[in-house]
Order: sequence, then structure tokens, then C-alpha cells
Amino acid sequence: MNVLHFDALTKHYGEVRALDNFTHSFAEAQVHALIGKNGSGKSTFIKMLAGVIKPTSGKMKLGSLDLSFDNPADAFEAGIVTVHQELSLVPEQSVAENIYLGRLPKRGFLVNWTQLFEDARLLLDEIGASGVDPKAKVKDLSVGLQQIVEITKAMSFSPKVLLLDEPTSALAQSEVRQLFALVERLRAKGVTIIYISHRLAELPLIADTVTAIRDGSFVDSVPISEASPQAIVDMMFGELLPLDRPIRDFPKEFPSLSIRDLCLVPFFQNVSFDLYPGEVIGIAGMLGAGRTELLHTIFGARSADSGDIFINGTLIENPSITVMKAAGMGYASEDRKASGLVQSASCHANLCRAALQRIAPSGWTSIKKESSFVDIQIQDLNIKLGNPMNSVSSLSGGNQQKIVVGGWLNNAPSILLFDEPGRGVDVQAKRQIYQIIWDMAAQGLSCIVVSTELEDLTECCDRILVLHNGSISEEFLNDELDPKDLYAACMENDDSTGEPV
Amino acid sequence: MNKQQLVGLSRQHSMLLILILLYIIVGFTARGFMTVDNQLNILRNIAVPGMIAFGMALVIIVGEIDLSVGSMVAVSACLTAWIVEKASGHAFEPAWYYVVLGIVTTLCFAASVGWFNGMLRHRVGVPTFISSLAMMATLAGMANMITNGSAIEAFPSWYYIIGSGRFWGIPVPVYLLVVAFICTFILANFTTFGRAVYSVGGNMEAARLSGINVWRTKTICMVIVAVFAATGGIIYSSLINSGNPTIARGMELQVISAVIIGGVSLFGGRGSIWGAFIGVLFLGVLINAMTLWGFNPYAQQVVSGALILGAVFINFYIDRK
Amino acid sequence: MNKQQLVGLSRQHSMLLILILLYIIVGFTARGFMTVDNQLNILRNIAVPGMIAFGMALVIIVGEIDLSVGSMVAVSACLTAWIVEKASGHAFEPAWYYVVLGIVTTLCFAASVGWFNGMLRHRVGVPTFISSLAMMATLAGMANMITNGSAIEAFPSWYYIIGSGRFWGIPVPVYLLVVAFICTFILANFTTFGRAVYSVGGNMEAARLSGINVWRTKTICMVIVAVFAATGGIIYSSLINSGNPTIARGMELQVISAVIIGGVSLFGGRGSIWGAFIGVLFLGVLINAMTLWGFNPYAQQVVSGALILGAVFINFYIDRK
Amino acid sequence: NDEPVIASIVFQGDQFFKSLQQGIREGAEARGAEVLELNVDGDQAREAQAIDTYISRGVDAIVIAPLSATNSAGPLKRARAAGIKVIAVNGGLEDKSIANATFSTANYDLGASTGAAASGFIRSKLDGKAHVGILAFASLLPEQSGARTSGFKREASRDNSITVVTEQDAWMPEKAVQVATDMLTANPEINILFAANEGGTVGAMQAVRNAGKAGKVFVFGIDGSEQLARGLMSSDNVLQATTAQSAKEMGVMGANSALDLIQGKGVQTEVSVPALLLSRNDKAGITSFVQSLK
Ligand SMILES: Nc1ncnc2c1ncn2[C@@H]1O[C@H](COP(=O)(O)OP(=O)(O)OP(=O)(O)O)[C@@H](O)[C@H]1O
Ligand SMILES: Nc1ncnc2c1ncn2[C@@H]1O[C@H](COP(=O)(O)OP(=O)(O)OP(=O)(O)O)[C@@H](O)[C@H]1O
Ligand SMILES: [Mg+2]
Ligand SMILES: [Mg+2]
Repeated sequence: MNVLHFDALTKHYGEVRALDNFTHSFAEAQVHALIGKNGSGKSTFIKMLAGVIKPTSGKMKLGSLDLSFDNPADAFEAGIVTVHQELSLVPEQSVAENIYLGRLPKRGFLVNWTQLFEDARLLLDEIGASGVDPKAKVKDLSVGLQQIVEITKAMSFSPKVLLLDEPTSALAQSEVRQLFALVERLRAKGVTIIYISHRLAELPLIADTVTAIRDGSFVDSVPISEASPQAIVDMMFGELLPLDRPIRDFPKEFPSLSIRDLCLVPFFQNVSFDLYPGEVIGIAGMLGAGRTELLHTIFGARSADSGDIFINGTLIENPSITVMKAAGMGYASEDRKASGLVQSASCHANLCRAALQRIAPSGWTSIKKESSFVDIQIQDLNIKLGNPMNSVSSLSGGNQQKIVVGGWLNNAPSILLFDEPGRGVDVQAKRQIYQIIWDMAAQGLSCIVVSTELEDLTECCDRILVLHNGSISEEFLNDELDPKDLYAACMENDDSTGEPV
Repeated sequence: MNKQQLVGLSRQHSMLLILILLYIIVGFTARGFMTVDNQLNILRNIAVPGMIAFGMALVIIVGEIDLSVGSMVAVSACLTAWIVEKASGHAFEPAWYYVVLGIVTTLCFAASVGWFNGMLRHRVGVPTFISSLAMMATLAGMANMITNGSAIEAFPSWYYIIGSGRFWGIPVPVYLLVVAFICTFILANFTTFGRAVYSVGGNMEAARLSGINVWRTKTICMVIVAVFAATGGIIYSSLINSGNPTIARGMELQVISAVIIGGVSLFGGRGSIWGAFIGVLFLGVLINAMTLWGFNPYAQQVVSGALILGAVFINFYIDRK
Repeated sequence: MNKQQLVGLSRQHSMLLILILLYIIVGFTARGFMTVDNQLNILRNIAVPGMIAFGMALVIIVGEIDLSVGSMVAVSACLTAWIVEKASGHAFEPAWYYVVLGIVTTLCFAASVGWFNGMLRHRVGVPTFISSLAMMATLAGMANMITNGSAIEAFPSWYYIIGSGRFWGIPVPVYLLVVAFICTFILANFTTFGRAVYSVGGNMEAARLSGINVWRTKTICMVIVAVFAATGGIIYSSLINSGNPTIARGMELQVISAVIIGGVSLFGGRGSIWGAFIGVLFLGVLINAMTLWGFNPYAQQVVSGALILGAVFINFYIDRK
Repeated sequence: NDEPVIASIVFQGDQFFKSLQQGIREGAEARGAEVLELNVDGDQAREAQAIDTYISRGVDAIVIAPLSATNSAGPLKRARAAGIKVIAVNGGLEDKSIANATFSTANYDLGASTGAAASGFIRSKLDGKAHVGILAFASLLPEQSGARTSGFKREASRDNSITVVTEQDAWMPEKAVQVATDMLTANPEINILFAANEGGTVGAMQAVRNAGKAGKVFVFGIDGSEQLARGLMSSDNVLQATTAQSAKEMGVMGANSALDLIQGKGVQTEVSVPALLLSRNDKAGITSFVQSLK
């Protein structure tokens, strides 16, 4: 029996056809992977099913029941629960309150706090997140734990249909495995799951079918057994050339960046390494290993407790963002919503922000003067947007990520730090970003790339450092490196998760 | 209790500590400050700004603001007096019939203004900052029009009880303040509505996606503060025994200062009713102390400005640590 | 131009359309409105709130607020007058020496107050809403203390030129308004500083991580609005030929209304100097029309409140579509 | 239409100014003139701007209660230069050449009138000794407030020994209740409260009642209103005397003088409108005052 049925479902935003004539049926009690490149309409599809937005036209059916939602509460009622792509938690409130947001248990007309915390405790235990205190404020948790809370919240509805929009983009492997175990349990209970991810390697582990959308249109749906990696990529992109990481030779004489004994309690201690001109270094590590803090410290956005930073052999006395920027460094942030982009501003403004001193050294600027810098990035990075003057918030996640990167490239940096450049970015866009990194590296740009997806690192980097328990525990030269080895190195003696490798 | 807990406690209650400090200083320097009578005076003086501050705390926590509360106090006093005057002409007795009519009508009027602000925010997206600013002028004008610029004196003789009466030696407004505090405190901390207020103020989109009726929540907060302001107007009308359009000018800023001094975040989602109370009490003690000290009025402005700044400074400074 | 473009245009300029509508209505109903003289009056009357509004637009775009501008106008007028009075006692001639001394000192004083608010925000995290609220009381008290409550009249006879003089028939404050507009407009649209203002207001953390000096940007905005307010005070001191502590009461709310009516977002990051100008002009025309219509002053409050509400309503309503 | 146009400008929205503007309107409309009304809300700059607006509007006369004796002069001088008749009511301008005619009850005289009543009371009831608390409005309108309080102090201390214990600002009634209550707490020796305006007087009266000090503390005030009239009639013996101005009468006189000037007739340039003492001992005077408010 086909439980979820869509008939010519369509959503238009003005001229933009976010989803067009989507017709398909999803079978009951299976995990359906929904894939497609950035901006192909996946989130739009999910949002309609979740009652967040209304379709322009078309029908949705659950079993024999017609679905038409005025608000998210209607969707919950129908048993459809969503974990949205952008985290939607209330940072100031407790984990338990977030899980039962809008549905706090009551005694009379008062909140039943005891029951609330007990229920939350049970749910968290069931999900395997016994480490999370239901009374803790969400703002005090790491992004990964917040994602767990988000999923716990969805679970608490005992859904018939669970929609997961890129739930793993902020998760590390161990947490991903927890999540998958959970998803399997749900499937066994008869829950239908639609699962969006850009991490194609995950699909065979979890999905029963793979459905692809391209530019707002349904392409195909195949059982997982027929979905070889090549087939998936073909569905998403039509044609995609195989990736070829250039093995480059660069002189390892004068490091462009040297880190010596850098410490920041409690995140890391005695971190030392060298980065050579033209080299791309990856930093691997589990979620919460302190990689973001390391990049922030190198970039001068936080001050280190001790340790030295040298650029081109010169000691930087008082590292600050201004000093580091002047020395040719740039930093593409991991969280485009909170710290990477000015969402209320235009794409144009976001592409210029970091490089204004270069674009307009005199302090006088104008749209005209800036335009050439904007156009070149839109072209080079293949950013899909209508008018550069439109607000950046109307772009899909992946295109927003490209804007973050493009903004820094405009500053012609000599050292660029990428924090999770691949978060929420499709394979094609990722490859475009690698290609840019390599092109720039060929001209002498040095890069540090942090990513939770270890495949990203093995695909992109020349050398990979593993940050473990606050220090660099291992170093790999990336020569036919197997992501599995890297994974093992990250996990070794990891007492924080307490899991065997 | 170890050192860390102590620091944590002082952080949370830094404003309380500042208030205690103020009490000590004023107690030693201002004659008559530490008498029971004067303490009751302070409580009575903060009764009206206090209850409005509780409502305002909810409004600010839910992510909105209401600048029309001062005018609402004035128009409510006038409206009540006007209705009592008109009704008493028609001689349906006893007197409390028309006093109740006046009070109920006024509270309904206030509620509908709050509801209107909420609707404008919801349906049209007009920020409450600006709609309530316009409402401030409109209501002040209405107060003047109702009374034709002068005070309406029409209350029966026992009406003074609401604003100036005492039971067991404690002024009636103090009871009202306590009731308002308890109600808002319970509302904010122990009801689903109260938790929704925090959720909506903390992350509106998340609240919406969880099926919380964001607009109802916001609108109810706007209604609550308007009703408290109207109650304040009724208390004042009793205190001065007339409906006078000139009262409560600038009270909105006083109330908002108090709420922020009490640690409610202007960005929404954060703060407490208890904090709002501390903030109001701080300002009340300050005003009382300056009157007792008998400062030159010009110096009072400077000193109170500086002290507010100082208190907020210390408060935020400790929070930073 | 197709239909969609037309809608887009009207959306962007809805406030301008409302303003034009207001012009037409007032032009037909108020005698003497459409004369050149009266239009120049309007411009002169909005000169001071106008230039402050340009500064306030920057402050609000950068994500802060300044509630002390009204008091700053008053204290600046008084300070200038006081310095001129003291200096002229010491008879170092010619008179413009000490006028310049007064003006420069006042501007420096204002700049340092703006800088102080910025620093408090930066170092201690005190929101400017509350620090400037405290500053509002402090400065008002200072104005009273400087002048001891009455006005100081000490200016040389030609001093009237700044506030009441004319060149080629156009009042001097109008020139100052135009200069202020051009400077702020260029600052906001054609300098890297202006770009930084928008970035910081839109997302402070993103701006910081792009290497923008967030605190310098915010502080400079606070300084600009304070300096504009001080300039306004100087203009007023010339207009009424004395330093008077009672001027510009409540101007902060008038200016903030104007800026928001002009489409600047209270949440920062969005808005324009041009919009602020339209907002100020709207309020200026409204006040002028009320004066010319001359109906009952109480009704004037209600009508102006309702009209502001109406304008904002239409503005947001069109924006919604 | 050729009917003369008169602009009527005041600076506050209370009962006194309301009556004043009503007087102007009635006086002017009785003689077929059009009236434009404005309240500048205590703002000196707004007053200057309004006068300029009326100049370009081309009104025939401006009847104004000037906000300040000195600072209001500049724009009125311009009005005069533009051929507009200027009538000052409720206090004149320091520069006598500006207004065509001035109608006033000096603020000092208002204070002095109440002060004289207080002086007699203190002498006969309090053995010539009194501790006085004052409620003023110095941070609202410094000049007027100062004149009223000094008039009071001067007259009240005549033949008595009075001590001004404290002098505070509170001009809105609800604020005045609070401040007066605090004053009585801090200074239990106070037996006389003087308030310099209507709101202050209402507040002081209520504060004494609330504190249960009726018969121990006596209130003297300024301004007249129904509520104050009732206070004077009340048997609780709190409010003793207040000095009202004949606001409406002053308005009618101002309007008439403006119209006379427009028609080219000569007018008296300085008219002192007498202050009207309302006292507990003069019930008839109070009754006729209340009649005049209707
Ligand atoms: N509110 C909106 N207004 C206008 N266009 C929009 C809006 N939301 C989405 N779009 C457009 O609709 C298209 C589909 O967006 P959607 O967010 O569904 O993509 P996605 O497949 O989820 O991409 P990603 O993998 O990057 O998250 C994009 O071109 C996007 O720019
Ligand atoms: N605000 C905070 N309060 C307390 N602990 C925090 C806070 N922010 C981060 N941490 C902790 O600091 C450690 C490092 O976090 P960080 O965000 O740097 O990790 P990361 O390696 O960048 O991981 P991610 O993949 O989530 O970006 C984690 O243990 C995290 O839980
Ligand atoms: Mg998406
Ligand atoms: Mg990180």
C-alpha cells in the first residue's frame, strides 16, 4: 500500500519554480532518501508536507486522507513530523521544554514540571542520549547535541511520517550512527521516513529507496539496491565528471603559517603545525573536538591562552581579526545563518563585506565599483541566484555557502580557513569549491579545511591532521588515504562518547 | 556552598544585591526612610508602575513593546470617571452599580486596544513600537477629549478606598500589587501560556513550527499590559478622586527602565517577573530617597540618571564575569 | 514599464506615495499650505529633527538606539549659551571667538557622550536603550543645572543667523539640513563605513568575523547622532536667542517615529537615509497642517496619532503584498 | 471670505488653558472671526515654529500665552513686523514693544495672593509659626514656577516666622500625592503644604487626607478647578485657600482687543486681570467661581 501520495505538487515563488509537478508515491514503513543538488526544491517539498507553506497547486494524500494544512499544528495532527534543515530550538529554554514545545504536560491549568522532566528523561534515554540533562538550557549545548534534541523532539510525537531535512549535516559519525539506529527502530515500528541528505555515502546504510529531484522536478525513484553511487550522482546531475584531485608539488621550505604550542583551555593544548604555500591541510576530529575554536584562535577572533602564530616567518604579536586579515588570512564560518552571512542584506553586500578594504582602499565605494567583484564570484563559483541585489536569505543553503566562500575570495587571501565548507552543500557545488581551492592553491594560496565529513577531507586535502582530546594526535599524508583509517584515528580512545571502535 | 555557587548566585541576583546596597545607604542617610510607614508608602507608590511593569515584562519577553501605557493610565482614569458621571445622572442605584459599570467598561476598552495592537502586528506587520507610539498620542488626545481638558469628579464617597484605603494598616494598592505579582508570576512560570511567551520571544519561528499560536500569545501579552495599565488608571482616579487627563505622563519610559534594570532582555525570551519587581522597587526607593533627602529637583534628575546608569553598569558588569 | 514593475516601485516607495497623498489633501484643505513661504517653513521646522533623524537612522540600522537626543538638544543649547556668557565676561574680542568656542566645546561634549554610550555598550554590554534612557534624565538635569532653570541670553546680535537667518530667501537651517542629508547619504551609501553599518546591524557576529571593527562602527554612529543633536541644540539656541532647558522635550520619540515611518527596521540592518527624510517630512507636514487647520488641540493629538498609524498601516500593508 | 483670522496659542493642555482658549474662541466668534487653535506642549521651539507658520499663513492676529517672557520674543517680533497684531495673555513679554496689548495676572501675584491668605491663617491658627513644604514645577516651567513660589514665600512670611522645610517638583496630581506623602513622612513637622499649580494642589490635598493628617496639615494652592472648589467646600478642613485666574475672561478680553486692533481702534496696552482668591471662608465666592467654569 502506498501511504504517501503526491499528485502534481507545485510551489512557485514568483518566477522561481521551487517545485514543479511533483508526482510520486512513497511506500509505507520505509526510509526514502530524497536527494538533489542545492536549491533543487527538497526543503520546499518538506515544508509543504509539514504545513509550513502552502502548495501553489497539486495534491498530497496520506493513505486515503487528503492533506491540506493551514499551519504546522495540522500536520502534527495528521502524524507528520519534521526536523527542519535550520535548527528550530529556543536557546533560552530547557531541553525538556524544547522537546515538548507547545505541548507541555499540564496538571489543571499549570505545567506539570515533574512529569515534563521525567518524560523528557525517558525519551532521551530511549534515543540513547542519556548524557543530555533535560534541565540544561539548549544554548549551553553544542550544535550536535542540539540536533539530537531536535530529533528527540520529533520522536516525542510518535509520528506516522517523519521528515528529516539534512539531520546529519551537523553530526559526527558516532552521532550519525545513533541516529541511524533510531531511524531503523522507527521503520520497524511502521513509520514512514523521508530523509534528505547530501552525504551520499550514508544512503546505503539507511535508505530503502532513493528519489531524486532536479531543478524542482521529479527525476526518478529507485530501490537502494539499484542505486550505485554513480547512478545516484547521475540522477542528481545528469552528467558529472569524475573527481580528480591534482597531486601537486610545492616547496616545503618556508611555511606561510606556523602554529607553535597554541593553547586555549579547555578546548586544546599545545597545537603545533606548519602550513606551506599552496598546501591544503585538513583538520579532522569528532564533533565538539574544538576545531572551530582552533580556527577562531588562529584567525584572531579569540585570544589564545598561550602559544605563537607566525605568518611567513614573522611572529604575530597581538593577533586580532584586523591584524590577521591584513596579513592575508580569511575565515569562512561554519554557520552561515548565525555568523557567516548577514541574512537581511543582499547577495551583493555579502559578497563584498569581507573585502571592502581591498575593493575600496580609500574608503569611498559604490555599487558600480563593487559590481565587478560580485559578478566574478557569481560566475566563478556558479552561484545560482536571480538578482544579486536580492536578499541572501532567499537562496538555498548551498548557494549561501558559496557566497560565504566568494566573499573571502574577493579579499585575495593567501591563507584561507574553511570551517565546514561542505555543510549542506551538494556534491557538484562541493567539487566546484574544491576546484577553486586547488586553482587558488596552484597560485600559492594555503588552506585549512575543517570538516565533519571525513570524505570531504580525503577528497580535498594534501595533508590531514587529527585533533583529538585537545591536541594533534596524528598526521596523515593524503595519498590514497582511506576515510575509514581517518575515522579510526578520530575515534581512538574517545572517552567522550564511550563507544568502542 | 562553594565559591563557584556563590559567584553564580550573586550573578543571578546582582540587581537584588544592588538594591540591598541602596537600602543600606539610604537607610543611613535619609531621615524617616526605615519606618514601616515609609516602606508602605514606597510600596503604594510603586503599585501602579509595578503592576504595569509585570505586564510589560511579559510583553518584552514575548518580543514586543508597549509605549502607550502612560496614556492608557490617563485615558482609563478619565473614562471611568466619565462613565460614572454619565451613569449617575440616570440614577440607577445603588452607586456601586455604575462604578462597576465604569470599571468593567474601562477594562474592556483597554483589552480591545491591546488586542488591536496585537492584530496590527499580526495581520499587517506593524511593529508594536510604532503602533503603540501612535496609540500613545491617540489615547492622550482621547483622555483630553473625554474630560474636555479638566478633571471629572463624579465618584461616590467610598471610591477613595481603591487608591487610598487601608486594610489592617496596609494600603489597598499594595494588596493589588501583590495580587498582580502572584498572578503574573504564576502565569509566567507555571502555565503553558507563560512558557509559550518565553518560547515565542526566544525563537518565534521554532515556536510557530511547534504549533504554538504565536499571534495569540503575543496579542494576549499586549492585552494583559493594557489591562494592567487600565487598572493603574482606576487606582489613580481613586487616589486623586477624579478622572484627570494629565496623569502618568512619561510612565512608559519609567516602567520600561524598571523592567530592563530588572534584567529583562529587550531582545525577548529572557527575564523574569521577579526581576521586573526588583527593578520597579529600585526606582521606587530611588525616588523616595531623593524626596526624603530633599534634593534640588534639577540635581535629582542628574542623580537618578547616574544611579540608574550605575546600577545597570554593575548589573551587566557582574553578568559579564 | 509593466504592471509588476509598477507594483515593485510602489512597494519600495509606498511611504513616498502616502506623503504625496498627504500633500494633496492638505494642499486642498489648509489655506496657505501650498505657498513657497510655508514650504520653506516646513523645511526649516524639520531641520533639527531631520538631521537628528539621519543620525538616528544610522544608529538604528547599526542595531542600537539613542533615547537621549531630546535632552542632548536642550543641554547643548544651554551649554553653548553658558560658555558664551562666561567667555564674554572675559572680554577677549571679537565676539565670534567665544561663539566658536561655545559651539566647538558643545560639539565635543556631545561627541564624548556618544562615545561614552558606545563604550558602555562595548565594554560592559549595557544596551544603549537603557544607557541612553538614563542619559536622557542626566542631560535634562544638567541643562537645568547649567542654566539654573531659566534661560541664558548671552549671544551677540548676529547669532540669530544660524537659526533664523536667510540667504537668497532660504532659511539657514534648511541649508544645514541639506548638508546633513548629503553627508549622511554619502556616508551610508558610498563609503566602506556605511557598508559596515549595515553589516553590523544585520549580523554582528558575521560582521566581526569579516574583520569589521564592530565597536568602532557602533560607537561612531552613537557619536554622529549625538553631534547632530548638539547641532540641533545650537540651531534652536539661535532660533530662540537663548539657552533654554525646556526645548526639544520628547523629540527622541518624534525622531524615532519618523525614522521608522521611513522604513528603517528597528531590528537593525535595514533602512535608508532617504527613507528617514521622507518620514521626517511626513511628520513635519502633519504638524504644519494641524497648525494651519487650527482645530481643537485635543483632536489634533488624536488625529495625528491616527494618521501616523494609518500611514504605517498602509506602508506595511503594501509591503506585505 | 474676508472674516478676520485669529491664531490662539497656548502651551499646556490643562483646565486653565482650556478655559483661556475657550474665552478667545467665544470672544472672537461672537464678532465673526475665525479661530485657529494650537497647544505647543511646553516646547519653545515648537512655539517659534508655529508662529512662523502663522506668519506665512497670513493670520490677522495672534493671541498667545507666551511660554517665556524673553524667549518667545523673537518670532513674535517677526509676526509684528509682518503686520500681525500680537496680543499676549497670561503674562507679558519682557520687551514691552512687541505685544500690541498684554493681559496678565502676574505669576508672582498669584503666589502672593495665596501667600497673604496663608499669612493670616498662620498668624491666627498657628501662632505665627509654620513649617512649610512646597510642591512646584521648576523643571517644567522654571520662570513661572519660581515667580509663584517666591510670591508665596514673601507674603506668607510677612509677620510670621516660617521655615521652608523642603521644596520639590511635582505638578501632576498622582505624582504630587506620592511626593507630598513622602515629604510628610520625612518631615513630620510640616504643617503647611503649598502647591504651585492645580495638579500639585489636588495631590497635596489627597496626600494629607490619605495620611490621616487632616486638621494637622493645611494645604494652600494655586489655580482653580471644580475639584479644588469642592475641596474648599469640604468639611475636612484640608484645603484652605487657592488663587484662581479668570482664564475665560482673560481670553475674551484678548480676543476683543485683537479684533479692535484689526478694525483700527485703539486699545489699552497693559491690562492687569486681577487674581481671584478662593478661600474656605468665602463660600459665596467659590460658588460663583464654579458657575463661571460651566
Ligand atoms: N521564500 C522563498 N522565496 C523565493 N524563493 C525561494 C524561497 N524559498 C526557496 N526559494 C527558492 O526555491 C528553490 C528551492 O529551494 P529549497 O530550499 O527547497 O532547496 P533545497 O533543495 O532544500 O536546497 P539545499 O540542499 O541547498 O537545502 C531555490 O531556488 C530557492 O532559491
Ligand atoms: N557555549 C558553550 N558552553 C559550554 N561548552 C561549549 C560551548 N560551546 C562549545 N562548547 C563545548 O566546547 C567543545 C568544542 O566545541 P566546538 O564547537 O569548537 O567543536 P567543533 O569541533 O567545532 O564541532 P562542530 O562540528 O560542532 O563545529 C565541545 O565540547 C562543546 O560542547
Ligand atoms: Mg534545503
Ligand atoms: Mg565547529
